[in-house]
Amino acid sequence: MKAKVRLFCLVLVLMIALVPLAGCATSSPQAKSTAVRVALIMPGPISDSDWNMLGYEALQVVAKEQEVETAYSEKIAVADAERVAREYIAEDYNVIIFHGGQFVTATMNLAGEYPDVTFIMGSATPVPDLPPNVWNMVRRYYKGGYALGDLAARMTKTGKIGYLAGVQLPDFMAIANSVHEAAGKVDPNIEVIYSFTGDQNDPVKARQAADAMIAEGVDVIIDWMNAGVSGVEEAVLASDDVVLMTTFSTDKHERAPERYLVSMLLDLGVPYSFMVGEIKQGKTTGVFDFEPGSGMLLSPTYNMPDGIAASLKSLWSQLENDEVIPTENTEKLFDQ
Amino acid sequence: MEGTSVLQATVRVEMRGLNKRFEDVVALDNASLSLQVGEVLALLGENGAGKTTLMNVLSGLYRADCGDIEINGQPVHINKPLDAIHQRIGMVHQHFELIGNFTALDNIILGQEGSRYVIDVAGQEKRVSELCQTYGLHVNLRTKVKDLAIGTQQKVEILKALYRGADILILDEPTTMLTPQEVDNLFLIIRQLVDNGLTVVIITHKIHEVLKVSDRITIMRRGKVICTIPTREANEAKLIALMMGAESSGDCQESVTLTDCGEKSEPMLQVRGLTVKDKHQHLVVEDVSFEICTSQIVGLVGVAGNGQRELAEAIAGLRPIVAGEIALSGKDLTHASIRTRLSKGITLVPEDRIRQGILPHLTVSETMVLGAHHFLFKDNQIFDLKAVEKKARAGIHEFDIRTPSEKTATCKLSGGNIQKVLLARAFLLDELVGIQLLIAFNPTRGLDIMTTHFVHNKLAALRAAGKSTLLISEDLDEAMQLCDRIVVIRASRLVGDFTRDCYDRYKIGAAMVGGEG
Amino acid sequence: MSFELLVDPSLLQLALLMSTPLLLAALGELIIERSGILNVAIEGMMSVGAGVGFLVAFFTEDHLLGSLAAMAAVALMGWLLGYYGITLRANQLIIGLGLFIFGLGLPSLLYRIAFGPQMVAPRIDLMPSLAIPFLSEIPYIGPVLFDQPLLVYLTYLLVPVLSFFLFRTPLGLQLRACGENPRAADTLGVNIIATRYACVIIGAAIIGLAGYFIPAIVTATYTDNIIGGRGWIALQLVIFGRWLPGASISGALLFAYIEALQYRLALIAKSVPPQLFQTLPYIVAILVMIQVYQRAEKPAALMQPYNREARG
Amino acid sequence: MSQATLVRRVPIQKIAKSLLRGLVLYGISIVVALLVNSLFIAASGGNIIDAYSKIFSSSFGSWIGFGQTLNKWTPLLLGALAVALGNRGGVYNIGVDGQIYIGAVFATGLGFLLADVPIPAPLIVFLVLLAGFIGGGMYAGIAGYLRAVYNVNEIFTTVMMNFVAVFIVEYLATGPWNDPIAGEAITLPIISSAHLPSLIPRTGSHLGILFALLMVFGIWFLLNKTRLGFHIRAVGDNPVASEVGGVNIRTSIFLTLALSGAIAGLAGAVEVIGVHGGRLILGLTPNYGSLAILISAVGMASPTIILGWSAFFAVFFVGSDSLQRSISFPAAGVLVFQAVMFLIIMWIRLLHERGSLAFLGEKS
Repeated sequence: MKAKVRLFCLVLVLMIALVPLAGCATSSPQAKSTAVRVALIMPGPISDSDWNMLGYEALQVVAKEQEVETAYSEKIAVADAERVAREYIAEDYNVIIFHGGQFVTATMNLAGEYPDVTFIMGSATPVPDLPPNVWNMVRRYYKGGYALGDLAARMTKTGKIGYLAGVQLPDFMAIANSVHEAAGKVDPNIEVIYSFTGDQNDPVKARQAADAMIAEGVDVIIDWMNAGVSGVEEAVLASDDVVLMTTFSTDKHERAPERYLVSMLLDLGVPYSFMVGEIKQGKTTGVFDFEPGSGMLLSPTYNMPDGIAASLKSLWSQLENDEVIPTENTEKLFDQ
Repeated sequence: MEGTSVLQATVRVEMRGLNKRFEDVVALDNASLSLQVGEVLALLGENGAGKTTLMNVLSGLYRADCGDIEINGQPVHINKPLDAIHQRIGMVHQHFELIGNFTALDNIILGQEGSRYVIDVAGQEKRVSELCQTYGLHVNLRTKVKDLAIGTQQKVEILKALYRGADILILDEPTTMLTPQEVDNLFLIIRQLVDNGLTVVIITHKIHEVLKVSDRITIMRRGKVICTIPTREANEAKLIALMMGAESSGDCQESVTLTDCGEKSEPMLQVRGLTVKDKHQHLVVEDVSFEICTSQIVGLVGVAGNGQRELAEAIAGLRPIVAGEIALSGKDLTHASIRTRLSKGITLVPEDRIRQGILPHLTVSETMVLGAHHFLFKDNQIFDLKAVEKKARAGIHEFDIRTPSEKTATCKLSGGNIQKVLLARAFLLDELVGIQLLIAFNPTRGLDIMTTHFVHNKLAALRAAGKSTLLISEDLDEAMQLCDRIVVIRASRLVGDFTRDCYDRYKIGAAMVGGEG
Repeated sequence: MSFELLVDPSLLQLALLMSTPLLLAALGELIIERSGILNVAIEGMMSVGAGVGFLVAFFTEDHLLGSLAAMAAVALMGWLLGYYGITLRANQLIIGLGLFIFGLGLPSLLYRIAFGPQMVAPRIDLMPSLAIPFLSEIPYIGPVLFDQPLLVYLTYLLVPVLSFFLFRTPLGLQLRACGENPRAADTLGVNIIATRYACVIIGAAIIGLAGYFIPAIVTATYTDNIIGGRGWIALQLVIFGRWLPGASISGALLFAYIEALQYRLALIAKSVPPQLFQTLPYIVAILVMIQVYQRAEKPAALMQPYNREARG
Repeated sequence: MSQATLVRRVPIQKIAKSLLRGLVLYGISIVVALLVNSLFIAASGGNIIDAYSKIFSSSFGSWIGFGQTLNKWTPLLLGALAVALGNRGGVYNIGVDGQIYIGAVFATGLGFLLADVPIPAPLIVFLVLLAGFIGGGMYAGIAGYLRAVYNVNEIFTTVMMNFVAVFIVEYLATGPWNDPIAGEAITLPIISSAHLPSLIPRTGSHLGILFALLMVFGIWFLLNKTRLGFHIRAVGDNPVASEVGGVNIRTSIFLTLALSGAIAGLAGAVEVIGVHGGRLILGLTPNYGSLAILISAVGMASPTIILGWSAFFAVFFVGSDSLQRSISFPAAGVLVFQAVMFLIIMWIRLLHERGSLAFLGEKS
């Protein structure tokens, strides 16, 4: 048995070894082409009805508005991102969008290697000494979080509002801080309780964490999880006394119509289309601030008095025109 | 004592032209056999002669490749054990097919619980205990089988068959693990069964038992049925000749002669107040003391499960010692590691060959050097396959081990050959570090007469060379034939000490069971 | 940290709720192992149950059909394990791991084929929790024990039923015999192959139901890796309970309780990194098992394929 | 009698025959597996022919594809070796993923420590890899200790420790070592002198594969040429008998698991300084551990055989990703692909061993 299998393996290894010879024949690494071809690389499945689905939607927008050829890869582990990107480049894609900050290494490595390809990468704070062929989309969630914090502070009856996120990332901490700041402006006595479940996409954990908050007397929850949100919804629906919630990325209120106040929508079509447009004009580097007014917007409001709805809208527009500027603190949480 | 039943013989079972092969081994070669109502038929033959295989076919465990079976003149197909049960055939295997964690009752009623939905425990117990009364089989039905004595477990097996209304009862090597007293008791039971009109088949290789209990004797060799003769026409010599066939050199029974060297012998192994506990913290060896002198073979006998295994393993270092001490020629080894003991020349031929002996999927040579390998290589960290296989080939040759090559996976070997491998290992160690104490557990179980003889001579040779041997044997005859001394263990204590001049199988047996005698 | 926190009714209610899928899966596995087959694919089986069950429940809007679909799908996986482990006599552990990985991938593939990209993740209505009249009125323990979804009651009802079946009925006796000494059982006419197949298939179906429990009662949506290691815990609960149905309960409750408790603790102890609390359930599980394994005595024939013709 | 001397050397043409049979055997299994998998492709509305041509062209058809295949091969090969060593020693290491993570943690940690220590690059690389090796070893060693001393089943402990490892990485990658720019669970990079040199320029392939191949030889040598290796194999085959033979089972089991984990840890270190530019990342291992188990099983826990199969699975892994581009095949399918491939290879092999495939000649 073993002997024969061994030979089989040798053959396999040989195959592998020989292939590149075929390889050099078929394709050359640096193939040029003038048309802009955009590839989007996403960390999760586009069926997540969330961040990755938004990326997918945005790509459609880019294709339509900028009239460029597009392709995407979903559920690409960080370990595979660079590989997938290289494969796109090998297929003459010259704009690579990395849909998330975890791909920073990949971006930096490739940017150096392929000067004639332009990369778009998201991040939480501006990337220092940006290469000449990288666009940097900086997401400023905390600004939106400020508005939601203000809203929550006005809506709460128990004086306790909750902020629930998955992974304890710096900019997710920044949101907690600006929520706290906003709430404090409304009423200094309001208590902000936060919790990190350890996973943006685990609804079971989310459910348990949310239940814990509600038990603590929280009656407004600001959710900042992706697929995990459904767990929060179920916790809110299950609780006997009325608990309200907000979320981000998409408007999910139809899943808990009685409970949703508002959702902070992300329209990635705006930044991606803009940057690709710039690239078409030949501007291959720059920083795009992804914030209220440029991609971040409010969904319709529900379950709140008109007065509060109005004040929310005015606060939002103030945020858009930088009349209100929340402090950004990614270092540590307000109570630590 | 041939049963009257032989006279008005009515044929119960007729087996004709059965063949069965396992991969490359021919187990049955056109074997035929007939059983009559109300007789005891002894199926006599060496290990591997095909006795058990033949009966396994009848009891539906194996399927014959060809040949046919008639029961009461009707041709039948026995494809699975259930069919055999329907034909009222019951078999008691040599290694009992009992479920240790079940009670005796559960074991007996399993498969025929008497009701579809809920087990009526009380009702079944009544039924079974009635059976016990009729046949004088006394068993405590509520105890777990693993807590029962071997003899009692055998009764449970017989009850299983009777409970299913078996009137053909097959007993595979029923006496191997029994004391003489238990054997007599068993034979009484068998008689009782036969007088109640049952047919009993006894598979055995022990000639004197055959002569004692059977009405007819069928001899098998190499998968063939040689002949069937009425017991009254049989005698020991004749049967041996038939068993061994042409290759028999008549003198197989000639016992090993132990040259006397009593005087100059001084103590080699000293065991004082040895106490051992099992993993449930029960005492399994209690305050045992004895000595083995140089050039002496000491037999340790007892009913299985009375602590002999634990005692042997403790001396070999496999079990932690709670109290007492062990010394080899004066040097204390009580808490020495197994490896140290090996280096000092203490080696064990384990009881359970498969579990404790071999490396099933490694090669024969690797199995053979295991243990000896500590001392085999020049550079201690390197495993030198060349050297290993060289030693292995030598062993294979010396012990005439039947294996395609020393590279064959050990599990491919037959039981007898595996035993030879383990013995070869012991003597390889002797060659490397020199055995001082050999602890041999049933060294000849499952070996044919020739090899048995060969092993006995090996042991005698060790003795002649001034080495000591602790022989743990289920076979009292063997112990009495080989040992200078026999110590008896019962309930984890030494209860008897017999020197060669005062051997008496019934006294020893009495000591084993602790009964009168 | 106050005592009230530890015995807060909503906490206990959640613990009881979350203990159910663990217990149910453990019971399914127990049936399988009692018959002598080891199934390490629970995690994969549960996620298939969750995925398939969710899909069917979503399109038929019926929890009964969802449950049945989940059970059927996983029963199929059980049959596959049986085919490899019983008929082909493969190493059950390795095949189980293969099925585990298969089970991780399959549901998300199906989910994806069923719904493409969606603005809002598809949601089913949770199984309603039904309060038992009077009993649920009892202060404090009433809402904790007697205001749960039907499946919770059924699961805890299954425990005595299963132990009765195993230890008081002929079939149960034969089932256990297969796991203890198949050859013995075979010589007494017990059909080993059939019994074992029945056990893997039925056991797997139960595990599938346990998987469906999560989307149907906890989250209302399906997401990848929704089981999150609960299958592996269930596997250990069987050993924890020494292969006795009743004894698994305490383990299931303990784990679910600690899992629920960690989030309460996280709210209080701010300075401690949340990850520390999140590792708590797993570490506790390991510590508990250290004790358990000392006296664990598994079915004698567990993981041993049965081959009647094998010699000796 | 003379059976012992009968077969000493197997005739060469007999070997050739069985080799041929082996090739046919695995040929069949792979074909069947591809057929089954095409059901999934069809189900998600893709063209099967395109799909498969894409799979192999993208992992073979270019230097980049090839380089990436090598990169994928490395962790799969190391992981499978880890599992295989465990199996040989009688333990099932399901915790490869966790050990990869911890190996990565140690590697990164040492990288930070050595940030401003003047040592030549090759030495740093070596030290960092060593750190990963030790880290993985220590982590698996815990499970080994629990198994050896308390007889706690290592399958359970290693799985649980996978989850623990994830949280450890998450804590480091979002907390103390976090790179605030990324805004993800990802650490700052360690000094660039600790990065692995690339193997083929402009393909992103790194030297890791060489270490992996070295490891294959190392394990083979350990198992077959050393006393410890013999002990490991003996204990793996029959612990009780080994004890009778004076082998210390506990030590052997502990060492087996520790070594197994160490190999996995090495894989983690290689990933960090080879693929991720010296960063520790949550999601460092996309199910490498699970795949490693499959590969080891298919490779019958033999280092040499695993060498081939891991290469095959790497090709398949890289290839099936490309299906997303070509036919937008759901990513979830990849895992299913691998599992189906495994189940069918095992199926055909078992049928063969049970003698059910007569046309392949007598069974081995």
